Amino acid sequence: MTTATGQNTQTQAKTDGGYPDAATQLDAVRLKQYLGRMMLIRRFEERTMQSYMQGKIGGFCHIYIGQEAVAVGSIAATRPDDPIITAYRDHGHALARDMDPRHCMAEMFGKITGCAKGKGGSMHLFDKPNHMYGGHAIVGGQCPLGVGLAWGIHYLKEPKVCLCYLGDGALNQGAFHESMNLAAIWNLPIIFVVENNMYSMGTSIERGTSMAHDLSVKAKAYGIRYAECDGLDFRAVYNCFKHEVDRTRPTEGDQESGDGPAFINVVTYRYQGHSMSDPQKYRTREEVQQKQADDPITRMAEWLIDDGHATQEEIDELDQQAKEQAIASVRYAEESDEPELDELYTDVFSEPFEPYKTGEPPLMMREAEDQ
Amino acid sequence: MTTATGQNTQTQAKTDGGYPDAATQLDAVRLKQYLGRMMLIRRFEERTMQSYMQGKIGGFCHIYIGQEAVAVGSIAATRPDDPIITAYRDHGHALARDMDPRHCMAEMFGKITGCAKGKGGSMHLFDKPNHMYGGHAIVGGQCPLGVGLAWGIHYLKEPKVCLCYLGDGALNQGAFHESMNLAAIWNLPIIFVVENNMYSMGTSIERGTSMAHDLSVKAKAYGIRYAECDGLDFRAVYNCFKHEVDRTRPTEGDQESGDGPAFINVVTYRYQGHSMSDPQKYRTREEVQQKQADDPITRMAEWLIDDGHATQEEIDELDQQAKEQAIASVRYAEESDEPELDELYTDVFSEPFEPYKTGEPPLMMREAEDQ
Amino acid sequence: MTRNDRKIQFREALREAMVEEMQRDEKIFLMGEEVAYYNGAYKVSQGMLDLFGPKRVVDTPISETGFAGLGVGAAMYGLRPIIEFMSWSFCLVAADQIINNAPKMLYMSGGQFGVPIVFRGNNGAGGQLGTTHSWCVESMFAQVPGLKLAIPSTPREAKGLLKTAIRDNDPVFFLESERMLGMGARGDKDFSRYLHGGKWAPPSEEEDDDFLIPFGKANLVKTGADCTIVTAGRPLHFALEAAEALEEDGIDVEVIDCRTYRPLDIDTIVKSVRKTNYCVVVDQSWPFASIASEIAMQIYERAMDDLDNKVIRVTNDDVAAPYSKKLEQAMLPHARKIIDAVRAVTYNT
Amino acid sequence: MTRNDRKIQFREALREAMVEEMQRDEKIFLMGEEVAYYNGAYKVSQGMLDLFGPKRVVDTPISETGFAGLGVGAAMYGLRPIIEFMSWSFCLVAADQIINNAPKMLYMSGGQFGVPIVFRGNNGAGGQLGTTHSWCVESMFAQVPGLKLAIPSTPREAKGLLKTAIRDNDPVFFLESERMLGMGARGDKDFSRYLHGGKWAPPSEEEDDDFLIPFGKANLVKTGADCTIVTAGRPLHFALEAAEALEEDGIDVEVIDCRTYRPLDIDTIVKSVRKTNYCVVVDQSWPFASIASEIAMQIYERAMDDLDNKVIRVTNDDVAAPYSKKLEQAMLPHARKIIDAVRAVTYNT
Ligand SMILES: Cc1ncc(C[n+]2csc(CCOP(=O)(O)OP(=O)(O)O)c2C)c(N)n1
Ligand SMILES: Cc1ncc(C[n+]2csc(CCOP(=O)(O)OP(=O)(O)O)c2C)c(N)n1
Ligand SMILES: [Mg+2]
Ligand SMILES: [Mg+2]
Repeated sequence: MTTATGQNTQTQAKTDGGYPDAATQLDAVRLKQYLGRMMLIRRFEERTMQSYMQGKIGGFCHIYIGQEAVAVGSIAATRPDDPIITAYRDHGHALARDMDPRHCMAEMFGKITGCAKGKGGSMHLFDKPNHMYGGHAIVGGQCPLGVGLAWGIHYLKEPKVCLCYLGDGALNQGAFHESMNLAAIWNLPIIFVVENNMYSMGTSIERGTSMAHDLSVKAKAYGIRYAECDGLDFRAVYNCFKHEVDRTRPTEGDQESGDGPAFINVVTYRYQGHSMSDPQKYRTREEVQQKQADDPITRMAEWLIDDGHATQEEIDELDQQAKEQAIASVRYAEESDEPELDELYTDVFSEPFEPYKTGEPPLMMREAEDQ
Repeated sequence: MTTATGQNTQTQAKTDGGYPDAATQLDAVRLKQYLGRMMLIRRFEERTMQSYMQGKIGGFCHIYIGQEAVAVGSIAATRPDDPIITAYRDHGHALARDMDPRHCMAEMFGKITGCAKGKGGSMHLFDKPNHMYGGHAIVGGQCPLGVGLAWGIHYLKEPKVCLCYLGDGALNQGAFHESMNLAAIWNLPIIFVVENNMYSMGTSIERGTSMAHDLSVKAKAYGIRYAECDGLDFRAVYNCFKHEVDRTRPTEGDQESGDGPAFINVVTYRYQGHSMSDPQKYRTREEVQQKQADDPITRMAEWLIDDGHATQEEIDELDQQAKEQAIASVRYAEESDEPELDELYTDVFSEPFEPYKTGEPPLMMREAEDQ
Repeated sequence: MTRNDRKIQFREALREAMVEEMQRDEKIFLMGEEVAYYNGAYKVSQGMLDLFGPKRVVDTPISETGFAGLGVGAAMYGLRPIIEFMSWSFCLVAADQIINNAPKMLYMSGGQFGVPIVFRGNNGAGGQLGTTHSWCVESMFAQVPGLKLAIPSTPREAKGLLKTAIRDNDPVFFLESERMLGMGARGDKDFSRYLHGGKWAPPSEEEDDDFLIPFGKANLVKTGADCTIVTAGRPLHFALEAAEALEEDGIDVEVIDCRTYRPLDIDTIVKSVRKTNYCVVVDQSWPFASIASEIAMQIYERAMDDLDNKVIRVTNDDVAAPYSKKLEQAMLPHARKIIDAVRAVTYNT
Repeated sequence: MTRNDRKIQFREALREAMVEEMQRDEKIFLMGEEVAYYNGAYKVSQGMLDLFGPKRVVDTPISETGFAGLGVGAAMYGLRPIIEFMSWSFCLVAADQIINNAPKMLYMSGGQFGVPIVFRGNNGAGGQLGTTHSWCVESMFAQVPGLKLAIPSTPREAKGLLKTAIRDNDPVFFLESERMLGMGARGDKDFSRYLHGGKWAPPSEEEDDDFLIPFGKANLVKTGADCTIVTAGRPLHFALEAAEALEEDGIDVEVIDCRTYRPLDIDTIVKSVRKTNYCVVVDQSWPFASIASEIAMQIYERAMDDLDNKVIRVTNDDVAAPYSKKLEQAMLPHARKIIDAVRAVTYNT
């Protein structure tokens, strides 16, 4: 798992060999769509950084660049109504789950057109129409919530799977432990996805987490299925998740069906600092460059070209679209209005009492209903 | 670990075979002392129950009968100044660690002569002179504290080991997880002792804890040494702990020496209900009787006679002493005074401000200093 | 049997509320430690496993963060969880889930995800349980925006408020009391005579099969002319005990049960204070930054000119809960303290 | 360089306090997330790893329950931990360890085990961090008996109070502010002119190498005749901004920095109110059951007859912290609100 021990390669080898190559069954249209989604995340995040530097975005802001294949590859293996939930590094998941980039950017600009009317911000992105249950900023705090979503599926006997993303740093939180145990004893349809980018802020995984070189024991401790894959490779991620998500998915009406929870260690890398204010002294420039040489977007593009799914022109075109969407999202965010002061007192309660008021749903939800 | 799967026997077999029989190196005087201590706990707890039924003890009260070999056997393997810490089922540990039974009983009677002046009660027994860091009543809450004691040892480069006891129910608390991880990454001199009496209140371990049939994975998840022993057998407990405590103990001045933390699964059984108000519908009378047939005190007594360490008369005499001590503790508690109302406002702060007052140390501490 | 002398314990009233609501709405489930097979550590959920089965009455491991958070997630998903803390003292290990997630989700999602959940369990001194087990969380949690907080005082209140809590679409913190669960066992003998006449037991099913008590409406338990006592939950009984004693001395107090601290029905309180001109607030948590401070402060804000003396607070003493019965009793906001406070505030010393 | 214009940032003052104390006493160590190799998420502990090595400046995993509890255990064992929460917002996952164990240990052990520990970190709005990251814990935790609670307002206070906290034998909750860490970078320009003249920077080593500020002694930051403003921590700066504006309109306020809320120096507050006859309390937590309510209540208790109007509280608005800058600004107890409150309370509208 760590660069030092070079076990990264081992992981890759194991993974690529281990799963049926389901990605080959995706048609060119879908594959290009996924590549386009990864490009959108990349271009969107570039604009996010720019806007942050320009002071248009505030608060803490965690960039997803480098990890695009994780969100896109894993979500590609779900159905649109499978609930997902993640931590504060959530722009990628929101976009992978089809949030309109304009509402996403507007949220970070603190505008009323944002997915949460500017009340949540970068770390707290929610998208009910697309079954994205947030962006959660307390490390590990989303794990019990994810178990709750899975409990909901279980309770209602639905044929769904919940993806619960967490950083490697969250492995050390009590909430993670309790969540794994509950998922295990009740055999819930949840997949804990560790986006193992090897660092939690400046702490490399082996400094903070025992047994960092073999995370499979963290799953075995609960009798939970373990899997791992190369998070820089869309195909590896997709294949792994297609397999594991399908196994976990119960059949409609039968709560006890499906193979139960899984824990997937997705080895990935973030190109940027932890947040926008990170001097990154804990890793070398070489390490970052080495990782960037193995870029997930380049890798997927090359694969699509090699296998004849796409031409270079098509790929350039996808990137062009991504850039335009990203720019359009910024323009939209800039042009949108700030919330009225009145919004301070809405959405505090669903059934408000004085002095609270009922709020209008976010624009995003109204648009979804109109469709 | 569970009666249902019958793995208990397997555990015993493994254990008794696995460790050097250090108990045989204990001389008859010490062995009788330990048996006497187990008998004291048993007789003391009988009086505790009686006093509780008579309304002389209040609050929640958790009886240690059946588990005597765990506290006595494990503490026998420590040095007197090794810190220990436990949960609310703490009478056994207090007595095994040499707390005067009179101060122990007086505490439960809420008297000023109690170890904590009647402020702590049954679940919160503390004994500073004997390095017992409490009785802690929030399940799992003592684990981080235990890690803190071990950190203290580590920091001061002392040749000590901390024993941190917990119930099987505490395995499911986040605090346990975080504690194990911290102990592992810093290689601290602590032993997590699971007093696995198979139930947390009415919940059998396999209903609450994943992988209950093989707790070794709970240790492996952190790269922590695992051991297990038969908690109904003083000899097995002692042998296991002698070995593991010695391995963990660092040498003076060398923080990095010693084999680091361990996790010991001590399979035991409580004869009484969870607390004094438990109707025990979750287990059969047969199960309890079957366990009682294998009584740890009887077992040790038989061993001592068989091996010629003690005669039946000596053993009867030990039991007689235990009974008398227990009765004397009740008498002492009864005759002691209640705290003055003034005590309400002492011990709130070490450096009090108005309206708080500095308190006098408990009698127990003053007696210890006089020695 | 007339409505007045229905024999129903506090715990039974809680159970009735849950059973009725669960029968009405399949999305409701009860989850917590020992709620199912054990029938509840305090027998509140007795028989409910048999009625609803193990998917709706669910035993958990000792993992408060896990199952409280599960409840929040399930509520976001559309279910309506009732999460039982065996004691609110044990909720501290789950503090982040209950006060960071439950009451903030609606706000931070811009109105997308409401959290219709009830957290309930025993709050306050349980009888010599010592400091770790004797938390009164009302003041700490009332500070947090986005939640509702109810404290029932009788079986009637327990049922009517819990049903409302379960139907409410916001997170409700529902604070019961171990010391009150058995109240009502012997009928209204457990209760002050001010609670007779149908004031302590909920109506039976025949009388009213959908008995709800709205949030934010305080209950004028006893009218009186000389001094207002404001309280809620278990201390109501201390207050009524004090009222009886004071009555003998010719001091006629008015007693208000807030029922919910959030929302707080300050209007009813102020109206009473305007009439009596004196006020004592009784709160079983600790004095500093407490609900008692808040209520007193709000009274000053709105009715300072109607006060003929300052407001006196009666709370727990400002120390950790001791084990000793004598010390614990001394610490609580008991009748004697209330009597003294009323006498002092009304210049009747 | 005279003592008055010493250039020292708030974060440097905190560091000086820790470094000096750690040099004095080997039992003191600093532990928290990113405090060592990263040099502190907010650079408070910059350089301390180099000075003291990794056993005394200790990086932890994201395990607040674990390392906060470790601190309590280590304190029982005789060490003197300083536990840094990157933000107090993250302490909620460790609530049980910090409010059940730390402040109760001495009491429940009958005086055997004191817990000399400092928990410190950023508290309050950090600038658009959203609700989960913008906790103000002072009111919640001040409710709990057995702890001390300090809120420094300037580099001078930061150093003097933190040194006292570290030497104190009881658990101290030390609440800093991300928004203030950089204050002092450009000298006293960051500070209101009421803080000039040696009032904002701690003395240098040559002047006083053992500079301590005692707990429970409020600081009269500005004298004034017309109205008392009581506050602490970051809102002090809002209050001083208001004071400057009000001065121009001929309203001369007196400003008190409580420094510690527990112990609270109510005497100094009351003395001031007796003089000005008007009072505004400014508190950055939420209004309900807040420190503001408490202080107001205590003023009424002791000086009701000296008040020529009710006490007005200025706090965060009673909603979760929003992300939007505009909404967040509106929510905070900023100068505008204080000015309005002073005008209103002094009938100057
Ligand atoms: C309980 C808690 N403690 C500390 C923090 C501060 N914090 C935010 S992100 C972070 C690092 C998390 O790293 P990881 O889980 O690996 O996720 P990544 O940033 O790599 O995506 C920390 C310490 C927090 N948000 N919550
Ligand atoms: C955090 C927390 N949750 C719940 C409780 C209530 N409780 C006290 S003991 C107990 C059972 C613990 O069982 P176990 O850990 O196996 O210890 P044993 O009683 O068997 O010694 C429970 C649920 C508590 N004290 N703390
Ligand atoms: Mg990471
Ligand atoms: Mg047990």
